[in-house]
Amino acid sequence: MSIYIDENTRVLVQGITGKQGSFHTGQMLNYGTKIVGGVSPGKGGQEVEGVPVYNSTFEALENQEAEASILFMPAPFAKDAAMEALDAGLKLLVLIPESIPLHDAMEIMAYAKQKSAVIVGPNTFGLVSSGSSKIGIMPNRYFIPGPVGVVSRSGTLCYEIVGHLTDSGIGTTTVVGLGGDRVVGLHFIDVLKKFEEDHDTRAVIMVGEIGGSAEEEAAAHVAAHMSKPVIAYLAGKSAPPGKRMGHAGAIIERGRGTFESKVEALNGAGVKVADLPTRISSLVQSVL
Amino acid sequence: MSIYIDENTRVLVQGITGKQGSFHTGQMLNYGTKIVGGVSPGKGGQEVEGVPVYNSTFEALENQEAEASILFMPAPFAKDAAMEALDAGLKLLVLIPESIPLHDAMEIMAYAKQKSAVIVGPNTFGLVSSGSSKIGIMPNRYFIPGPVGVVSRSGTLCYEIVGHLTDSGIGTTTVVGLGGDRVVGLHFIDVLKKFEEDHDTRAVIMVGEIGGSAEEEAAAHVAAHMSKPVIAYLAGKSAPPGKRMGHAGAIIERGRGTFESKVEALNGAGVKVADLPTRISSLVQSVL
Amino acid sequence: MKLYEYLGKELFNRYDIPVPRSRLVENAGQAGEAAAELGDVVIKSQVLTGKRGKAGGIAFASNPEEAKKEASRIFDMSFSGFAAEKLLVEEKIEIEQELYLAFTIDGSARCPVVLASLSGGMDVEEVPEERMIRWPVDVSIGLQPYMIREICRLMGVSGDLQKEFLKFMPKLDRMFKELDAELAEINPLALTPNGLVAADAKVTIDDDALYRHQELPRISEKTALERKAEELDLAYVELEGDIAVMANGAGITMATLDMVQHYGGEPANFLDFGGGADVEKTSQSLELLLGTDPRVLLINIFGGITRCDVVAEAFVRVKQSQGIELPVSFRLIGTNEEEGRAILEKEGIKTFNSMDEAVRHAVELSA
Amino acid sequence: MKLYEYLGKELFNRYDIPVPRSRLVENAGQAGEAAAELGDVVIKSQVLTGKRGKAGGIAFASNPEEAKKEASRIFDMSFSGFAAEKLLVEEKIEIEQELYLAFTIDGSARCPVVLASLSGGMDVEEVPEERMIRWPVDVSIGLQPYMIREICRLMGVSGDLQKEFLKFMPKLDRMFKELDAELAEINPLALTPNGLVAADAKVTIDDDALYRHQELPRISEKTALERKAEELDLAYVELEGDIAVMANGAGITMATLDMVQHYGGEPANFLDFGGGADVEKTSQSLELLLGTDPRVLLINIFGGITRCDVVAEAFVRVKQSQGIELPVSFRLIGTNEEEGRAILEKEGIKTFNSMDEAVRHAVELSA
Repeated sequence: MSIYIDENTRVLVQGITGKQGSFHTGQMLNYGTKIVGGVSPGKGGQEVEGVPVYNSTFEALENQEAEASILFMPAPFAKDAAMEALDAGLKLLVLIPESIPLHDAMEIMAYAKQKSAVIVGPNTFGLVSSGSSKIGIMPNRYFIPGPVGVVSRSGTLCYEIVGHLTDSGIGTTTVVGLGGDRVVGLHFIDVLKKFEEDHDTRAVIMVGEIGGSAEEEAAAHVAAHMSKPVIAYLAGKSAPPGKRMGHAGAIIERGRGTFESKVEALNGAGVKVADLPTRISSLVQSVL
Repeated sequence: MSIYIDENTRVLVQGITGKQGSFHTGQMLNYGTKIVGGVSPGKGGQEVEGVPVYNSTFEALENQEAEASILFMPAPFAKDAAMEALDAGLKLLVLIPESIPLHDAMEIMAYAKQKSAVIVGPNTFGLVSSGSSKIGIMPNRYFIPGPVGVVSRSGTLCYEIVGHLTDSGIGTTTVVGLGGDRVVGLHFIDVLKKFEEDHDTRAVIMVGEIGGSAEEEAAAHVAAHMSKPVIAYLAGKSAPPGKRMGHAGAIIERGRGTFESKVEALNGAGVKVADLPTRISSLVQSVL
Repeated sequence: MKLYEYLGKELFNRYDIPVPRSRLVENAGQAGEAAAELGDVVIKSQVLTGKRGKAGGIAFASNPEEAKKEASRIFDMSFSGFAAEKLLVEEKIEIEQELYLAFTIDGSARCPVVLASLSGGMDVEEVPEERMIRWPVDVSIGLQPYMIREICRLMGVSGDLQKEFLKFMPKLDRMFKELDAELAEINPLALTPNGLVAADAKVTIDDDALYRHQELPRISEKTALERKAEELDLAYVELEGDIAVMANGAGITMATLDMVQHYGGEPANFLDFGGGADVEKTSQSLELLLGTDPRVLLINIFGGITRCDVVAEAFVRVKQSQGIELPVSFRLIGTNEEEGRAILEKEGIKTFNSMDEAVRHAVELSA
Repeated sequence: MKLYEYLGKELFNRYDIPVPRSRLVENAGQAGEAAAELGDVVIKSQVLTGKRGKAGGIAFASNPEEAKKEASRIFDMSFSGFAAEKLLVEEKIEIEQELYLAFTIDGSARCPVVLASLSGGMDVEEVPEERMIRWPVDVSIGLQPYMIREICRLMGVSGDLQKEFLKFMPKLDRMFKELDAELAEINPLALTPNGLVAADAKVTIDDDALYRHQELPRISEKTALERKAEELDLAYVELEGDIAVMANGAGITMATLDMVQHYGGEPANFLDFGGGADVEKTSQSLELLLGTDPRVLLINIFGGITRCDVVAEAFVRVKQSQGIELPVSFRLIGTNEEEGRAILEKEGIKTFNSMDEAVRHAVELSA
């Protein structure tokens, strides 16, 4: 089983004719994702990797049925594309672009809430239900089916950890990238709820980092509602306060979002926090 | 039975300390309405007709449970009061004021939709579930229980018609005033759906008027979905085009919303349209 | 409140919406001067009625003499009873295509709606449904660029013209919202070599929101009597007949007029004096009606918030102070009806219980 | 992008938010002149670090002499390594009460949040939770008057001060939104006999939205190296240690630094050169790091979109063009790892498969 997406999820690619869009359309098709159409204003009628291209999301949905969309475009155009997709009725949007203005992101989130839609990202690698479908830009080969759910704020670090798991013979149910920005659609707590309900997921890995309070909120949720074991790793122990460590969201401001407060909260909730990313797979093995 | 409200509906009165607010609080209490609190900024701590007054809807809801609210205040303050009530979690708002700016009304409606709340009005007499509760300003004595649902765009004309029914010994289940403005929360079609589901309602009276397209939309709905008999009366047959007949919504503009188009639509849907308001009760008697 | 074209265009200008260069003139001489300055011109009567073009209220002139002549002609005309006090003399623009664009309010959808069509220049009612794109604008997010692109796609517009719309529509949208407009219509919206230009302007401001737009002028199409009624906060519309009607509530007043016509009479007016009026306001309503010199007076009161005794008292007061000589048909039921009737009976005035009877009586009296 | 107080106040002024009268000065003499003009003054160092008050960067003066003296003193100071280039000389205002007001962004609620407190003047972290009112603002409706009244009620504010907030907050809200601010903080917000006045201004603009605010100045707290990295579109932060770190992805770069520290080393920097960089950008990243003269270079590549052969090629290019003399610990796996390794092996460079081993090796090399 899987959460959010499965092999039947029909996906549009917004910004399909761009370099990133076309490359990852190929990668997603290779993985098995059901891509039914692409959107690129002014480029309607073309094909990319055999996928028909439309001028707008509305036009795409006049011709194809779809539930989800992945967005590739420069940040200044992302809000409009996301609003369009939501208005047109899509219920799951994966926002790949980074550097989307915060006020744009907040408008997207407010409208998604109204439309009861799920936003993954922005500044995310997307999500993958191992072995059946991916809507994202993660490398295909590390994501093989297995019993562990993974949810992460960062990309490459998540691949590193999933790579370790794979090397240890442990596969994943679904792997979700929350995104590295300050305002993102999904938080740990949302994904934890889904994993708790997912019969195939037997343990969950949280990959967090400094900044924000998503890990602390997740800890409170784990303590109150999670029956499945949760293992965590947090990046940024050595980061100085007040500095943005690459991700817009990875910053300790006004004494909030420190490594220590997160570890304390997670430990208090019974979550095992690995001190090195390379030690996660053995912690996972111990709880499976 | 009844629709929207019943004897258990707990009601706040916003603007309770004003002349209209305090008078109708007394009238509603007399009718049996469960008024649990009043709101009047800066007047918290007072009592009106034995009802405690609070400074804000939030404060009222910290002290009382309530689902509905009726609003009495000058039009320029109505939007803010309505937004507050919606934000505070109330699910049914009766907007008595007339002359609320259209753009304000549209903002109220958009937010109500987000909050899954029902707006009755503005510029309405409210609604009454005969014999159990009223949230409105209609005269108490005409509204006695019986088998007929009534939904009207105008006030006094509705009382006139319900008065006739009462004189003929026919009572009502619920009587709903949609309001006389161009932008109102409930349309005929919304209330017709409720009456169709209400076991106690055996026939429905629609009191419409020229302007807008609510009657035409209702006619299409009746044709497709209503099993119960519907009787209508429409005011404004003699009104010249382009003139506002008292109600902001009662205007024939650009050839739309004429008496003829409404009668034709209703007749086409099998709705009997009375040529005089005084002939409705006999039409109703013929279908009961 | 409908605005004259020139006022609408002043507002367009304020919102950076392109309009032709123009001069507003008050006599034929000024029209000639304007033409001397602007070259080929269009001369347009500034009246609020639609279809002034068909009525001859728009003329072209290619020199000052011609402009003076046409202006004179238009100043002498009457449009639905109104003469134009001002003319707008505009440069004649080079029009490649006439489009239609409007923002208005959709009562069904409870939100603003964009109307757009490639079939501009003609009456909006005459544009076939499928050639008129309607796009409701969700108030919680407002007009977004993708909506404009989508409207363009549905119109069959792309490329440069789409880019023009992407610049143009947000300005009109902003004006529509900020000025509490009910309608902001541009017909035709002219596509010129320099882009989109608003060749006409039909702007209506929501009367109920005028209090927050002190900067706007006040324009009224109302008759003197309607204006007086407005000051008294009465809903009053002048009609052609001879039976003066007074009732409480818009719906019942309309229904009373309908019933008067149904029984063969002709109402002289619509007068809704509202719910819960006091003796003063009720008296003023009566005085206003009597001032119109009708043949018969029909009063139809179904008392809810309105108290019958108050209406009766007002009636007696007016009768005593200025006399009420014409025949009256008086229907009075509802709140405090006994008290009201007692007051009237002292003065020898009979009332009806039934609206039907009262109306029939009024029609008989008028025959 | 953090703004200096004086810039924040310029923006406040543009949004009609009351601020004290002031002069911006660049030397002590000008400070004296400003004091001569303004009377009793406050002299404030214009630096971006917080807590400049505690550090002595704020002084009072009641005459020009005193102002000159204090200004001199402050110009000579250093704040977290930065000297003040400008001082703001402000009239001393009569403060009845010091309040706190800020608009910021709440990542948990995914919307702006108003922070308000009667306990102004102190560090925001020191205000007890229950004295700090937090009100998330629903983006779909924006700040509404009832929210302001409710914030006031929760603060225990009513009457005239509530009226002041009803005027004040919408202005700050508008600025916050229109300028794409991440933070607009006023601490203290001074209640004076003339109403609320912003006695300080801490405004941060969202870097990602700067492209649509060409009117705003560009301010950087970054070091010269960080600025150079910014031009190359690299995420770079200078640190204190001696092991230069380069990795692809913010999370894994942070984790690499953490691991360096875990094994007893000290990272010299954070350098995330992003996903999918080409040979050019990768070379530039390497050159930038080598320019910092570290003791050891640690490269940690987990290739996803990033191709290992591209990284290897860039490394070889830099090695050949300028030489890489310092010891290197190179971890390279993922997309095209065989090709990458082959390229490096030709140059005699060994790579690790494991991040753990690579980091431990780097730490050993630095010892």
